[in-house]
Amino acid sequence: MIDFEIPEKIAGIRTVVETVAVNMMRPVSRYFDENEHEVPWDYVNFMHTATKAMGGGASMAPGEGKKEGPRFGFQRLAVMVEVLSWGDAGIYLCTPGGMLGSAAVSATGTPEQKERFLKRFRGDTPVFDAMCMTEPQCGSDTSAIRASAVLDKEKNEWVLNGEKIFVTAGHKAMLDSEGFIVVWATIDPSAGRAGMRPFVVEAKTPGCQVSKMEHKLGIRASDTVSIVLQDCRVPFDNILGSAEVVTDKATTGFKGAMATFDATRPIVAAQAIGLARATLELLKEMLAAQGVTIRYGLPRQKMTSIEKEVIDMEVQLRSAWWLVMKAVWMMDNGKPNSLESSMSKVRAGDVVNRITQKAVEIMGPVGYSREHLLEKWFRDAKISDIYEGTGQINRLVVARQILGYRSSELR
Amino acid sequence: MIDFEIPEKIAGIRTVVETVAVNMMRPVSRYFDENEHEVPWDYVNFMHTATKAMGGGASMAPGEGKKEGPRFGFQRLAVMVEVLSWGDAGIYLCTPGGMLGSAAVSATGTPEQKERFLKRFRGDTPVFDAMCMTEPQCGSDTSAIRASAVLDKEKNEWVLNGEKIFVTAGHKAMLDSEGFIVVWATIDPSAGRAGMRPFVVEAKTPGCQVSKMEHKLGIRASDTVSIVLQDCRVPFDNILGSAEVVTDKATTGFKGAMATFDATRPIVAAQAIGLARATLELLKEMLAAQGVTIRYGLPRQKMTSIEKEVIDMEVQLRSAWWLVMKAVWMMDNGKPNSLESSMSKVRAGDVVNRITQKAVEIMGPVGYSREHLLEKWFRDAKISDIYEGTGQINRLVVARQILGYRSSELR
Amino acid sequence: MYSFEPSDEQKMLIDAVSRYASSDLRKAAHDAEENKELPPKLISKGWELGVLQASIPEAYGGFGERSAVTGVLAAEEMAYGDLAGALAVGLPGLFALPILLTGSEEQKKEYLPAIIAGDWTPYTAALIEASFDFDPNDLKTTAKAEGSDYILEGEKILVPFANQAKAMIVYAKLKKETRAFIVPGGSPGVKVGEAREKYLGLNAIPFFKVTLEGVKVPKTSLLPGGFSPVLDSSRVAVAAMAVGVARAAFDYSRDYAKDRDVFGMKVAQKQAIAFMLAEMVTEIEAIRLLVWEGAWAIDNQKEDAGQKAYLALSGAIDLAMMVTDRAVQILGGHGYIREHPVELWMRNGRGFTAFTGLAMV
Amino acid sequence: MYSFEPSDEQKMLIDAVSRYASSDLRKAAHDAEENKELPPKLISKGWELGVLQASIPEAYGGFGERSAVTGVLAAEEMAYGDLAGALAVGLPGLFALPILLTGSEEQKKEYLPAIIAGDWTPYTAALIEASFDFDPNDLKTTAKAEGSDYILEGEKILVPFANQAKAMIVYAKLKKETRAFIVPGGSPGVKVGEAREKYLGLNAIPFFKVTLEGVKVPKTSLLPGGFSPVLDSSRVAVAAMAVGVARAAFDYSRDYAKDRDVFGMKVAQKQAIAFMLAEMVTEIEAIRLLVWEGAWAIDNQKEDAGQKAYLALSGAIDLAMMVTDRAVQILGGHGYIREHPVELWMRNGRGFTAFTGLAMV
Repeated sequence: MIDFEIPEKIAGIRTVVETVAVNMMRPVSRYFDENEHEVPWDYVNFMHTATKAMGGGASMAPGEGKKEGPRFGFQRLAVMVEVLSWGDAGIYLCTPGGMLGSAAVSATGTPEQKERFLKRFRGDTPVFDAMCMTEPQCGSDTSAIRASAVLDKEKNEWVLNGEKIFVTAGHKAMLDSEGFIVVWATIDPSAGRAGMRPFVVEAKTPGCQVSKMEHKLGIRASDTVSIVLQDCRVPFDNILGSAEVVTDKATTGFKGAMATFDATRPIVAAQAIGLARATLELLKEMLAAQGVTIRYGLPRQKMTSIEKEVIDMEVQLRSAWWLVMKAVWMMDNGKPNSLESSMSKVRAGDVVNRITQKAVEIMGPVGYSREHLLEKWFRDAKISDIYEGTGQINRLVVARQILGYRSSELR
Repeated sequence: MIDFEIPEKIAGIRTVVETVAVNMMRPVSRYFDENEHEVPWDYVNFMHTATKAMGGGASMAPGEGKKEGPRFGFQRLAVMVEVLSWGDAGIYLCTPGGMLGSAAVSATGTPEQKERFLKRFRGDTPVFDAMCMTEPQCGSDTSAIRASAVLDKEKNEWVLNGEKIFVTAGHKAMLDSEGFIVVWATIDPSAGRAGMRPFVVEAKTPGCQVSKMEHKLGIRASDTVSIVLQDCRVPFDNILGSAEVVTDKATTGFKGAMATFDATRPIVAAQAIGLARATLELLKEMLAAQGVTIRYGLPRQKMTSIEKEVIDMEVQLRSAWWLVMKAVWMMDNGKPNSLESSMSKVRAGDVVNRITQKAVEIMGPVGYSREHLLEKWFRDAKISDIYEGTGQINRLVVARQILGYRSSELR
Repeated sequence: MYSFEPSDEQKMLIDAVSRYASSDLRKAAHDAEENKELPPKLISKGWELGVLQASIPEAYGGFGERSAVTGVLAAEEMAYGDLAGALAVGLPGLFALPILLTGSEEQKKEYLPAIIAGDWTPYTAALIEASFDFDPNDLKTTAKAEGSDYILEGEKILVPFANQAKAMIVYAKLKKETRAFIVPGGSPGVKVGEAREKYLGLNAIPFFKVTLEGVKVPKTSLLPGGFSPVLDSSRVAVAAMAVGVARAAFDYSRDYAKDRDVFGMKVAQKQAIAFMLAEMVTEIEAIRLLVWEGAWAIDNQKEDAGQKAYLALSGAIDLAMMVTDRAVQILGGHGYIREHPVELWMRNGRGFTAFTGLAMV
Repeated sequence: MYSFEPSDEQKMLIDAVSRYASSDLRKAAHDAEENKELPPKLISKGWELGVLQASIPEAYGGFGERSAVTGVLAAEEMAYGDLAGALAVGLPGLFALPILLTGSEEQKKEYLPAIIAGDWTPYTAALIEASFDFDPNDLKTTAKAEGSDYILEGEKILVPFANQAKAMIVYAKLKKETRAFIVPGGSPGVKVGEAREKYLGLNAIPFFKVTLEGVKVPKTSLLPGGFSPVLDSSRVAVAAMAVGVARAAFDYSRDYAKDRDVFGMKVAQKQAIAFMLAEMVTEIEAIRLLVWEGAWAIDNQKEDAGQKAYLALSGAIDLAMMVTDRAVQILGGHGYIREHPVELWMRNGRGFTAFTGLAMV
């Protein structure tokens, strides 16, 4: 039965999160944009407490939430993320309590591992995690990963070596909290994707260091770091998944990564939507303040060019949002959603950039000024079409799905 | 010295051609659209006489024109084609006196061949020619051509076999006049492009027959046919180019085709521009009749959505036109223009479709009606992004040029 | 509670419609367009699926409740087969649904059972007028009260089957508002154009210009309800059909690209083509959800149902043009010849700016 | 007679500018943006190329004739190196060129030689105002005649180097028309904002808000000529710079794509990327010709020069956004970090809607 009514449970939480966005994020948006790399601790601590009270709701691994059954988990998460990103896309990325790293853990870890690695998010202090996939020589091409994991049978430890870049929140995970990172490394360089496995490296592990913090176009409140692994030793059990995966030559490892993407891409898409909605709302407010209101229901021939632009924006925004909600709804209902997941990412990435770019243009010199947030959102937006798979990578995923091609058939 | 002033010589001829477009094409546009495959003989005969008087000016091989030096030939041709296509894109394609076939002859033929095959265009009755490249199993992929040419050493004749489709004006060339077609066939199926050679097959040659006439979306005044070659024998000297090309294993043959494209693509682009200009002009007239005039110089924020659309159209149209003129100007001045030639085709193909599609939309139910020509031009336009290399093929050519890639490096 | 899955009943209906549309309608589409006629038997068969009947309550001879969501699901499937066929099969709805939604009890009792009971019968509606900026909320056709009658004056175009219609709904401006009037076939002053109108697409449907010269109708012929429920319904219906046409074009061009060889591989293996297809399917899926939302808002009497329906159509208009244009492009020269259906879909696809009023759910 | 090739003199100038812009300006751009300052030496070196000087006749201390075509050729090359640098180097032109184009003989004699003679000196102009729909032909800043003076009232933004300017041209509305007034630095009533303005891009340039409160200037400070030659000149200048920025972004992302490996080949070997690049270069070439045409129309006093200049800028605005956005996309994560220049070009690229008045040729 087709239904577009937001579930009451979620509606309630949405209202709560909205007050956070309005009161704890918007007022400091500009400050944390202009003071790159400074951590918004007030927001972090508040969210930690609140999230604990709500039972880990903001976690990227809603399935793990105690009070939450799987039926609403991802839908609720998407709604919350959309609102937080509406508040501030950069500060949102500083939300403690489990992000992409724990998503990987809950998607590919054993019950024991989930317990061991995820319980920290329910502790007294805010904890962060991060995902380490990209390397200097490989962008979207995960099969080119060179980071290696060698098993030291005597000590029954994995020895990790390599360099990872573009690690979101890596600094907070490894230096600002007792968090962890999930490192994708190969146990068999000759095997390509088949050799890839996810390893958990906890904060303060010797041989693992944050080597660089990036200066970015936008989302400056969020740290993006490089991480160097030098003979970094982790216990055997830190390889995610059951022991068999170690010897298993199938692409289980990478399938794990993919499964993670199915869960995370709609969430990243939800971020984009929140930012796009914020932009459209502010644009309409600023225009209304100038006496420009949008008339609905007219034929295009009777519209002003601004009305045409704004109505296009609304079409793009709403339709993209429903793609996101469908993808997470499928996730919650155990339906395979790789196609929908990537479609929502493709569309949201396009939409948020079109909307923020147009909004700055429509407001002319005012839109271009840093006195307003439109220009910041223009900068924040671009990352949505880049991380968690660029628009091109996600188009490739969509295309393979609709054409029934393996990656060897459509490169 | 940069100069955008139309040369006087060309301006004069342009005015003449304009009267033809206005008086002999526009009035019968709808008739020949609704009576597919009927030949506009009045136009054909008039153009033949006029063209003769002007010394073969409308020919696709302006270099061959007696009175014309090479310095203006292609520029003049582009201007004339733009105006004729402004008159009617379908009827224009019925212009006698040499089209793509003679373009190939003059690009790759020997002086003797040029004289032998092209002089007919200066005779008393209108004559047509056509280019046969595409085959049922191969679209843009000219290397997949299967039509074969085998040399019968005893009789010193070429024996051609194969089927060609999408032959523009093939019916007029082979059945309605003493014309010829240029058939691209391979003398060495194992050699791919290297084996391809252009052969002239004259009207009434046994073994060559028009097997099918297509019913099309637009340009219905122009015939598009399939041609079947069954043991079709042509004299040895009908292979275009010097005798060596027969044995030469380099890709001379195909280079010939490419050289032809460099010359013809901007001309096909000029067709697109003429159609686009006609559409934009009619759109503005129809709007003006409704009291809607376009104000220039306003910031976008003060425009109506129609003004925004129309101004975008003008930008697209003018800029595309200058790409065309630059490409033919380079041709006339002996500068290599493969890049510019394909760029002009890419851009013109996009522009004419955007403009015709928008124009129909802007005029609402009126634009959708067959009482006006907008809907016809919407149909005529689409071919511009398909023949003489689809938009995709031309993008590929452009990309290879700017990236310095061979076709093996960028497929 | 969010759900993006039709009910089992709806799935059954979709399947039935889909079987008819993708086989019967699709097979007949090319000849119907070229010969400018849909076989009556074909229309009747579609009518017997009972899409309209199922949305009319038993009290008026139907066997269900009207649901805009069910309606758009069916409309999309019908149009997937062939747009002209979809509009023809749904024709009686142009008359019946406005009465069901905004008519008086008497009007419902008088007309609905008659329409529903028998075989497909041409009842039509006249909304569209010949102006480039046609606005259903600002009609040039007028209605004036005169004693116990209304006098209708104006000119309509794109009136389907006007030449055979038993009766039609005429929309006219009454006191600044668009209102609907029931006008029996052959009423004095109603002039149906001699010749059929000719358009870029939809040549299988007989469209006529209808001139109203001092047409006198009794006050009882005015539908008491306002126009917006009708407009909203038509907007989501037309939008759903645009999605259906886009889906047809996408499927066809995808299959072609998978089947066709170029440069030693399949056309679809070229990133440029594969990405086109990926964007087409993404846009289709996105706009379809927007249409569903609009229909859902109508069924749930949401305040902003009208705005949602409007946005859905706005998105669907661009979707249909973009996807059908690309489908022709992917087929290349083959897309340009009338042997393949994509050129027809492109012609139909461009028309959705003008089709409001030609379908209802 | 058509020709799309610069003269040999122009080629020499382009080469000189290109050497400076693509090495000096380009190398300094990143730090200039981050530290919010362009090294004075760098600006002087650009000034000494003599682009402005060459467009002022000897009678006024220059050594050439003003040519809009030559101007746009130079402007594109300058902006190819760095937009902020290009605007800074060209700053004195904002003051000198309006006087040259529309000033009186006295005004030319009084100001031009002084500006041209020496080293780069900050003379500026104040056109832009803080409204979303800013329209240079409909200013809010006003000029009123009062005895032998004009009184200027209003507020300007985006005034470059206003804090150091020896003098500025202030544009104000006089009898419904935009007119230019010469206002010496530090004239009473001219308030330059305390803090520099902050924008999405161009942080290397000190922009200030300038408030005009009852600023009294003698009637002789009004430039007798009308505004349109100035506006047309600025539009093609800004458009040319947009093309320059786009070209820079295209070249950089093309080289990156050719150099970078992905899935066992170069990024540029992916059709999706290669096609993006093909469209970028095609658009750049097309709009550049439109800019040339606009400048050519100005030099040849064509009636529609103003319209051509307007269309050129309209196209250039979209070009710069499209190309810089794609350049960032092609670099992916690397495009998002400030080590690579593409993110700066994208920020600058979005501004061309607002830059009219910041450059002249």
